[in-house]
Amino acid sequence: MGYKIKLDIFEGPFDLLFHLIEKNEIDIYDIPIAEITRQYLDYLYAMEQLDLEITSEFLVMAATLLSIKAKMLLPRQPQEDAEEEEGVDPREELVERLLEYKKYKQVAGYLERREKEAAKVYPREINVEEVAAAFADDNPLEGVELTDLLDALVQVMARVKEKEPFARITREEITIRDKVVQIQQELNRRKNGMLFSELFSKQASRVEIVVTFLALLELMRLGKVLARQSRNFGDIYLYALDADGGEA
Amino acid sequence: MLFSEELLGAMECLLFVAHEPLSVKRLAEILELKEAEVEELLDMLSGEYEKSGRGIQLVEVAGGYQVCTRPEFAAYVEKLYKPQTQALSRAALETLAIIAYKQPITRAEVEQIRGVKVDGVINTLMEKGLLEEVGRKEGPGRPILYGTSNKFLQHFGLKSLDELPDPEDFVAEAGDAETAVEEGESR
Amino acid sequence: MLFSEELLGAMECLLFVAHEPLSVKRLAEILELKEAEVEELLDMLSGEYEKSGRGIQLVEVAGGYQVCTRPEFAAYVEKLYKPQTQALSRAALETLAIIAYKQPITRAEVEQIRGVKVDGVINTLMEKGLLEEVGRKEGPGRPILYGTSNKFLQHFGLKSLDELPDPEDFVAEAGDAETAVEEGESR
Repeated sequence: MGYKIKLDIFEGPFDLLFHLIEKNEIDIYDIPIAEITRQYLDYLYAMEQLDLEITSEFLVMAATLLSIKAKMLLPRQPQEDAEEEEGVDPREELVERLLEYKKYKQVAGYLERREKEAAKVYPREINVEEVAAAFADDNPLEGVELTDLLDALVQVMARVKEKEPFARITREEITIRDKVVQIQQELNRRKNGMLFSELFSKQASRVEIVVTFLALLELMRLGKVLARQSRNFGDIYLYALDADGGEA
Repeated sequence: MLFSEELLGAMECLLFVAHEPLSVKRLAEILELKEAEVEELLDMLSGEYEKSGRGIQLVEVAGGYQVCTRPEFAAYVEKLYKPQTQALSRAALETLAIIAYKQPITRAEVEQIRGVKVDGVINTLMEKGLLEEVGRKEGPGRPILYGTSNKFLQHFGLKSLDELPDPEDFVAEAGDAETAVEEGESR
Repeated sequence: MLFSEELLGAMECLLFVAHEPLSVKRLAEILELKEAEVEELLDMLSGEYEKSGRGIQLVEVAGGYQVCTRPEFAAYVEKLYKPQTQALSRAALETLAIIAYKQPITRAEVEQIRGVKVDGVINTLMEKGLLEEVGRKEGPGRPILYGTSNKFLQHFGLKSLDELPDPEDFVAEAGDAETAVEEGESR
């Protein structure tokens, strides 16, 4: 069973190769490829015996090792002309990759030590929501002044006005002519006059207000309506006038 | 206590990481001390935190002890956590303005004015407690009528809605000769 | 600094409630101080914590400062709470090591170096928040580029990526017969 635990450790073919190299105290730049290949294959065999899954990466490496071993066994062609081949060790690429891998394996070891140290140091666990909740009574209107609110209102209304050309087609009722008739009818109905402010309904849009005001001015110009105000800023009363200018 | 230095540190460490107040009993268990000894250590730690220039304090709460921030620095903590609360969006402000002046008003009526859907915005304003449901409109579907809340009034220091400035003043301003000309030109 | 007493307290308070390391810049913003002044305060606080009998310390990590427990009291903390952070697997450590040095890097490039598939490991590290997607590599399939996160630095108690040792140093060591033997023995 001890064997199995050991088998489990290896993270991949490189990891296993390293283990073999270190176990045999081999110089990585001069790997006895035949011996290492034998041990590597023994290991795969052991894995198989233990029903461990042998991933394809291990098999690819086995093939690579066998191919290198084969090349090493071939007698070196004493062709000094073939300079490119000369001096190229079949193990070279493998060694390069092993060294590259080793670099990070050692960094991993460094990280492992740092992790152990860092794990002994505990920060306070802060429940961000809980802390923020202490300030939950915060003011969603912070920085908003009354003038900002009015400004927003005016802007909305201005946008409504911009849309008016389209609205006018469907809302024929807000023409000055219609409003003139409407005001006359209202004043004729209320012989005792009415308040200026009553002309404007609470839901009146800005355009409606403007149209109403213009209609009223028109009626006054035509001498059909009289506006009276008893004092500055006081209520304005409107009265219908009959044809000859007297109060109806 | 001879051993106090190290145990004082251990106790501070425990109080520092604890998620909840630690009872004297619990501290005594972990530190393997008598409860009286723990109390002595607590006194020492508390004294340490009472020195000037400290931002934390030892508080006895819910049958235990807890290290907490000092209340006088709450404003700094708020600044640290504040960026999470966002200012009202333009859409929210406009919707709020319409409702403030036209209340009680239905969602559809607000949409009529703003020209866009306001479901999301109204929900947000409701969540923030700036709007309230104030009734149902008579008629098909009996839609909810919205109005502004007390929180809204309080923020602007208004006694009642009557104190809202008259939007007609703005209309009057718009009626100013200059503005009118400008507007006329912009048509 | 005349004002230091109160600001020292305020800073301790901030470090105490922050859920992540606070940079000097952030502290300077909140305390409305110059960065050099914050650094002076940090020195003062650190000195305070270095006195005997303390259980906490000021740690520079992940580009900021954080108040943490002292490592010598880890056993007490573990008595209070079971350690919640598990050590990373060998595969995770190797993968992180490669990404830390080679970032931004694709999964395939990591696999090339490790000689094994790393899908599962990378997913786990992403879930733990130790890795981040930092972009896409130009070219066929536009594969995701990975990098390490701030949490990575915190997990390993690193101030910044610069603190990682030069991997070339390890290569030099690798040529060193003695080191190799030692490492072989340490297995």
